[in-house]
Amino acid sequence: ASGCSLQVRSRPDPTIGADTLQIAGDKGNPTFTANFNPFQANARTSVGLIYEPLILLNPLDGSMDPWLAADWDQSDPSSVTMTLREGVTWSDGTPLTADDVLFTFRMLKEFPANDLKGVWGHLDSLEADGSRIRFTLKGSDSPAVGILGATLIVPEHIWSDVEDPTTWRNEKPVGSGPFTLASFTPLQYSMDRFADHWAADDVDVEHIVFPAATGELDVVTKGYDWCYSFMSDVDATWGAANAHNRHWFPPGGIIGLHPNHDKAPFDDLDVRRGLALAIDGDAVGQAAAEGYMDEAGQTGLLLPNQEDLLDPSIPDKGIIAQDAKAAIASFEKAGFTHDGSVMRTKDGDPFTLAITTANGYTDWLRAVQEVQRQLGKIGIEVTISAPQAAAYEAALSDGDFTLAVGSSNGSDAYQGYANLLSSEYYQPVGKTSQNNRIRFRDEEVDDLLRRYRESVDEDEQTEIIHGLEQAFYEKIPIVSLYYGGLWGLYNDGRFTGWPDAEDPYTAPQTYGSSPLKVLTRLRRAGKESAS
Amino acid sequence: MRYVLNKLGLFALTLWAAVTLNFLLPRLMPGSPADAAIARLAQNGPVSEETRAAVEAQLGVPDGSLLAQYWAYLGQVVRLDFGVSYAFYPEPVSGLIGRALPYTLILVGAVTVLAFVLGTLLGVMAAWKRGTWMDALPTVGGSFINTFPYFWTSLLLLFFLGYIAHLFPTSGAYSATTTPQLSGSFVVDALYHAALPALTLLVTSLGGWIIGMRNAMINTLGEDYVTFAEANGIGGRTVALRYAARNAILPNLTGFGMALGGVVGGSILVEQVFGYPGIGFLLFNAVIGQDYPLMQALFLMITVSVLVANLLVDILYGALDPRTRR
Amino acid sequence: MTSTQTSAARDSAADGPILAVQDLSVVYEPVGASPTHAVREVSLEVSRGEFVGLVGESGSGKSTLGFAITGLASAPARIEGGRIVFAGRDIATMDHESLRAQRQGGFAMVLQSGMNALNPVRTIRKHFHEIFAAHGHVPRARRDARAAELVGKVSLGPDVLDRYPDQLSGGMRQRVTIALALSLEPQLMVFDEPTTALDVLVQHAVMDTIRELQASEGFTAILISHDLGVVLESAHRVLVMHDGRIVEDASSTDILTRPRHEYTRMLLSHYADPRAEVVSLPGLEDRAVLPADRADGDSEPTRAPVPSAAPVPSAASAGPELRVRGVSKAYAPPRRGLPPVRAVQDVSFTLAPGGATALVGQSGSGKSTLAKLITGIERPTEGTIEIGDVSVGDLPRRRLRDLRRTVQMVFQDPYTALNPLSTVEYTLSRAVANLTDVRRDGVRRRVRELLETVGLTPVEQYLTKLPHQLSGGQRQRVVIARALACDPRVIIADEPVSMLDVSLRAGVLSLLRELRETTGVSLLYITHDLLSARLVTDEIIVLHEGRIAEDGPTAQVMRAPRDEYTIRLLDAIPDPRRALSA
Amino acid sequence: MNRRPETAPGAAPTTERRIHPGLRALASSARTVWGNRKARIGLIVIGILLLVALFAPLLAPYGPTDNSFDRSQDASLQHWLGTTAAGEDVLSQLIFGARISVLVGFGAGFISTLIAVIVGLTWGYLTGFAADAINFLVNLFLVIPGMPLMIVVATYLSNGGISVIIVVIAITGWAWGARVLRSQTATLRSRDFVQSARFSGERAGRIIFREILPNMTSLITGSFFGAATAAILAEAGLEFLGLGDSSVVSWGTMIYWAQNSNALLTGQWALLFAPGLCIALMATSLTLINFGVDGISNPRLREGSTGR
Ligand SMILES: Nc1ncnc2c1ncn2[C@@H]1O[C@H](COP(=O)(O)OP(=O)(O)OP(=O)(O)O)[C@@H](O)[C@H]1O
Ligand SMILES: Nc1ncnc2c1ncn2[C@@H]1O[C@H](COP(=O)(O)OP(=O)(O)OP(=O)(O)O)[C@@H](O)[C@H]1O
Ligand SMILES: [Mg+2]
Ligand SMILES: [Mg+2]
Repeated sequence: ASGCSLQVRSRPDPTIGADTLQIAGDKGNPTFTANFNPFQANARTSVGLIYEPLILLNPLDGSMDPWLAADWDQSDPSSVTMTLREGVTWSDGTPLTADDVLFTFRMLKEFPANDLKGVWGHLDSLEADGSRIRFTLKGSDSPAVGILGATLIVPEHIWSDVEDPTTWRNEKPVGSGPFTLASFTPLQYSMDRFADHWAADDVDVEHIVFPAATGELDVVTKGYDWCYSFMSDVDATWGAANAHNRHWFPPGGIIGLHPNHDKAPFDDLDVRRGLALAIDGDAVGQAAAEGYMDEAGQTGLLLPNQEDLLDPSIPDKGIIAQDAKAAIASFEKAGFTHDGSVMRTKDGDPFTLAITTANGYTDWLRAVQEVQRQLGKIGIEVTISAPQAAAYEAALSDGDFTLAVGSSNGSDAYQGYANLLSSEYYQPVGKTSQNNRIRFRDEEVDDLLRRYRESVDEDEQTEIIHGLEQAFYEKIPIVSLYYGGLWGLYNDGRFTGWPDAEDPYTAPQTYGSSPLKVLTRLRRAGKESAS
Repeated sequence: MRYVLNKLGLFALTLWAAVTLNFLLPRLMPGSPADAAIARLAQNGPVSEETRAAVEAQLGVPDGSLLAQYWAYLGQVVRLDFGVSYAFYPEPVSGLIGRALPYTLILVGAVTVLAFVLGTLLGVMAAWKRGTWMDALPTVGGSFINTFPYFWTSLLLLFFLGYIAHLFPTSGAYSATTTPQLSGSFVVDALYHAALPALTLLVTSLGGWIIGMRNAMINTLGEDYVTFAEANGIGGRTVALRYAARNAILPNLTGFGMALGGVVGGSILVEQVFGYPGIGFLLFNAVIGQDYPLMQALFLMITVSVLVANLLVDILYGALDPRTRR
Repeated sequence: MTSTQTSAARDSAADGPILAVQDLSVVYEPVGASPTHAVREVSLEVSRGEFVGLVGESGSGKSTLGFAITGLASAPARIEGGRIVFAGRDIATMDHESLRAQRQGGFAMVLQSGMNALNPVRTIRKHFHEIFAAHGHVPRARRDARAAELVGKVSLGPDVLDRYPDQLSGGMRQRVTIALALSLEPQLMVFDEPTTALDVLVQHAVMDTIRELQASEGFTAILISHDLGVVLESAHRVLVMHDGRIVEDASSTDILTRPRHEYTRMLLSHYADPRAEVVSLPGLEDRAVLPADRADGDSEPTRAPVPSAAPVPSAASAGPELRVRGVSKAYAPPRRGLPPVRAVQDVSFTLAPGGATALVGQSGSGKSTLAKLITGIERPTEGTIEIGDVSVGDLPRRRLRDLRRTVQMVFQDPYTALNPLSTVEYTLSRAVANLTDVRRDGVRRRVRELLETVGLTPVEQYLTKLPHQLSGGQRQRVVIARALACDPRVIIADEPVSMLDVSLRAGVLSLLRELRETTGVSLLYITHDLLSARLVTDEIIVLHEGRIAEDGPTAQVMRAPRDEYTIRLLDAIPDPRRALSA
Repeated sequence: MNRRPETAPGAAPTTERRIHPGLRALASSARTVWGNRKARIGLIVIGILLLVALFAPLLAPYGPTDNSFDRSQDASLQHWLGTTAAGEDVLSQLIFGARISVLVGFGAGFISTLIAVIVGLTWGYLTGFAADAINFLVNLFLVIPGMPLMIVVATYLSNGGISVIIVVIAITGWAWGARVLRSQTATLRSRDFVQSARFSGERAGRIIFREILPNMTSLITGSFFGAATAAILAEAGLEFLGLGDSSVVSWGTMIYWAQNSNALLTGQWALLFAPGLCIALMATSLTLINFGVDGISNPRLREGSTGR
């Protein structure tokens, strides 16, 4: 669709200066509510620029950068010691001390509703010694450091006066981050650079505006510098609107078919393998994400982000090639019969399966439709059930599904496996469980996960991850289809230094920890060429 | 008097039924508010057990038996206290509605009245000039445009007048850099932003009025009092307006109250497309986000306004038709 | 005072007839139906100051002609040809605006259904003002006075000016429309059945007003009516219309004494004075002072002779007696604060088996209410109604069906009493199947018998017909046949002929009488038409405001009425002969 | 002027014999409708759309979900209206989409008219408490705005596909028709022929459905077409909001997907324009037919000019 006379072009707001970054990263619905309480699910996404974590997690590969904690030590898997950075101040001038950190964690303990990340599921106690903070964990739990480190620290001198931090909206936030809230209207808010930030020298952006109107038409036409949005036909739309518009869609998770391991026939490995063999993940990915995302291998890793964790002994990076014959054979091994056109169950009935997906998740729906076509070819009829998102969540948590589309794994390989597979989270069908919703139980996997938690040695951890990859490849807990993308759109006309495939220093996402990193790397385009 | 009492009784009963329905409807929906909140979070990556616990703790999932909840709910309704929104937690429902209401009121209210007046006039003209192009154009044209899906018309207008021609703003109810206030410049800005959604609603609701009025008018034109007025040599305009149209408008008035409900329904789609921060958009978000308190309050509000509009129309009817005035 | 003299003087240049119609044809061309030629090649002339009557049966084109000559013919009507010359100018070719200008001081029309000729949402005063404003012939300051003067001319007080039309009675509304038409100071006024929708007594009064006005104001009048009697009472000259043509045009005396056209003769033959010693209509044998005991099978000229053998088996068996004792009925008041409507008050009478009683009285006198009470549709507030040994008033609802086997009803309007989508056979067989024990073939036989009884022969031809394929008289026969389906012992006929043209009335009336005589059914005949009461009944009850004003043998009450109300009723009957002889 | 159109000489009693009166009434109604110019256009358009829906597999060049083509192509000889962002042929989708609109329009129209007829007629015939109860129920359904109710119910039932949509639209859309039918029933029930049927010993049910119902054919037809129009629009609206079954190919889902895949931005606006136009076309043709249907029950509405 090129060369159309009605091409929509970007028309940036001329009042926006060269030092101002315009981000479409916070969705007003349709207007903003002033909520800057970082411990609330409905907080404005920019709280990630106002409040800072102890450790900055890279959403791409799970690597950790020192942030408020200049340094940390984890020689023992059941405790962590962090050393606070010197010279950090809150935006009202008060210095940030270990007391603020202690206060933040203790508040989360007192108000579990604020503990969105669940730190107190790992933490037993903490104490400070000068700028050193010692966290005592509930047991051997080496991965906990990432979770503790990601906690955003809030100022005690303000928050200690708050009566109920679970309902407080914190409309005038005081934080330590590189930006402070400047103005707020329901349709747009803006932030200013915090000149006294400890890394202010690295911050070249003076102002940020977050408009509420972030529909795709807005994104394309209003001259945004940075957006996070799936954009259909990105080259003809975003790309065509402005010569400096770029995009980078690295993988952020694995979209797969999640079988309910407590329900026949998916408790049978041969059936799951049959599915994996019958489906061409590449074609599914093509259909779902218009070819922007690759097929995901059956290892549970996000490639290429986590390339260095990949077990070289797994063939073809874990990709299970489509093979109809082998698929049918696998089904037949599980007791199914195939007469050349129709797959029949043990009872002789045609095999039909219902795939649950969430209404409105259009890429998933496209994926299911492709799966439907592919399975149709080997005589399996697929019906689609698409309840609303909430009902979908409820169905998955309660185990009220046989096969569902789901998203799993992520930047932290261990967390991905644990959340998906640990039998610790197992709940029988009918009982709610947020993790391990596929109701998978396997001693070998549990053992590997436990060993990982007890290990503080990186090589050993890598080896354990290899074991988990193997298990993922062989036991097929889920059938991996394609990578879910991180839909980064950016414009390098005014600012450069964006993360991209050449320099993947962080994910191009406008929420979470990425903006902190990105904002310290961006440079004004004019200045750079001048220098 | 008895007529009015009857009407009021029915009004109260309908109100109660609507209130009860409001209570039941959301509770019949699958998935809890926490599920909805988690579904929102899950779009940014997998959600952990702990998060669910925190979210559930925040939202205070409804407890007690259904009957107890119902009592509590009735009490709240009487006190006009609609609680705290789930989807926009911890924002109070009243605040959300208070912010959205003015825009929808202006948009829908103005458009409904405008469409009614304009449609009625065109209908009068069509019936009066029956069989000529002045009849065919508004009736066929009106009934054609009337069948355009709301959202489709919105999209086309948005695209052509907003994005291509750059004549109108493309989203929002006012410029992003201004704060809502009661000043001349803000009102102008707000009207400018309301123009496209209003045009959509106007265009898609006009046809109904044209046709309704035309048909009613053709009927009254056949009445003897119209023929008699002509026989008495009363001028065409007087006959058309004071005789035929004046009587034809009465049955259409009843439809006017009902139409409000329809326009609010239509405004859901229109507001959705234009990102217009009104009641329709809010309602859609409430439904999608399983936001019981917000949904209940909105439903109640819409139902009550339609009920009140109907009551007003009934009263107006009495004022306009001397036959009911006894 | 502006008066007709000035406007007449203005137009005195035209010395000829005020209205000359030449070869006028009007056709209705409704969409989706075949065209109707309502007026065919009509020519007529009307001189200044004349009072011309236009009569003819329903559908003969009278109104259409009236509309055409007042320039009101509009779609789907179209003037196909001919000229309408009013005061020297052809109005058939005039444009809308010059036509409108003609209406003041030109021609005016009073519509057939004067009841609906007023805008329900405007006061009478506004109606007048609008006319004055449209033509500007009355200065602003004089308008109120002029309106009051005009309503005074039609014997109404100035207080009506501030009322809405629905606050006036039918007669008052009709007077107001006449006053409105008068306000145009017309030279020619066309009255299209100005009194049809009105009650007998009111009718009489309105006609008097029209006559007086014509005499005093001196306008030319054309009076359209289906009632030759009414026309002959007022008009100097009569035009008779039949099937779109004018078939006779003669002075009133000539029409009465030397009718030339067959149709005119037929119309005339249906007039008789109920007070006469012997009353007869074509198709209905003489009716002497004492009830005749001679059954004569003579039938109206338009239908085939009734089969000689009466098929009804139970003709001889005497039915139950209908006893009405001290019955009153009060309806809830229409508005709070008003007294209840006493529709019927303390009425007692007995209808003997095989007897025939007439119930007469003006509109609203409680006739229909009484019928409803007897058929169990309504319950009396006081008193008892017994049919044989059944007390109707206490009958539980579900037993009403049983009552239907004994008491049946013949409805007033044969046009609405039959389901337009049901065939004659279906209508009749449902009644037979529901109310008798006859089944299957028996039903079919019974339906045929019924059709023969009411004289719809050959039966085959009528079985499959739908109501709209039958004439009014034929429909009323089907309605009667339906009532007869279960051999009822009492028939209540509520104005069974008032909706029929004179030419059809006699047939239905003679059928009723015949049935009585052959089947022995008792008949309660409700009517406001005294002549027909005289012809079909033996006894009469005159109702006035719910009470019995007078009762007794029909002929006796008519010839020597004692009650003043009965006398007024009798006087209101239009009688052409009396009018001319006066 | 014409008090009794039945007596018009045009309806000669000699023609048409031995045909069931209901059929004949229907035939004459059909003639009236066909006689109306607007209705005739509507009938032709809807006829074409019905044929398209019926013969979709023969007419469509490709399968509606065949996504083996290049994505987001402009119109070409192979793809007259281009392809979607998922690589499906737009024209084929448009042709197959007619099926859903026809199904929903006529299905939901039928169900809601059925409910309206049953409720409306019973309501109009009954008096006393039962009538008050129905009155209350209908009022409730009238007062609660349809679209929001539909959204809630659709969300609740979001699992069942197109049949659920039909049911949702039907149960939220019958009330208006019921009201119209009731007032007509109330008028008819006071007619002498209904009274007369009572005197023939007919029971209530038969009076309602055999005596009264056939006399309201035109009104019911009108209400059916009205309901069908509303249903088509409602389905499109729900689908557009993503509350329908996005996995079927209908005109509504086409717009939903078009919107989702930025058809406006890629200039693929046939994708957006065509289905919307088709919806409007189908709904308009139903509305146009109703112009003719109105003429059956109300002869004044038949076409013609006032000559002004
Ligand atoms: N609007 C109309 N459309 C079609 N035909 C009509 C119309 N008005 C009248 N007709 C037909 O024209 C003929 C003459 O009608 P008209 O009203 O002039 O009769 P009439 O003599 O006034 O009868 P009545 O005594 O019933 O008033 C009738 O056959 C009638 O059916
Ligand atoms: N259902 C009713 N409710 C209240 N008042 C009624 C009702 N039916 C009749 N009336 C009143 O009762 C009185 C008698 O009416 P009824 O119908 O018996 O008169 P009628 O003699 O048959 O008149 P007509 O000749 O006009 O048919 C009238 O004043 C009428 O308004
Ligand atoms: Mg007439
Ligand atoms: Mg009566």
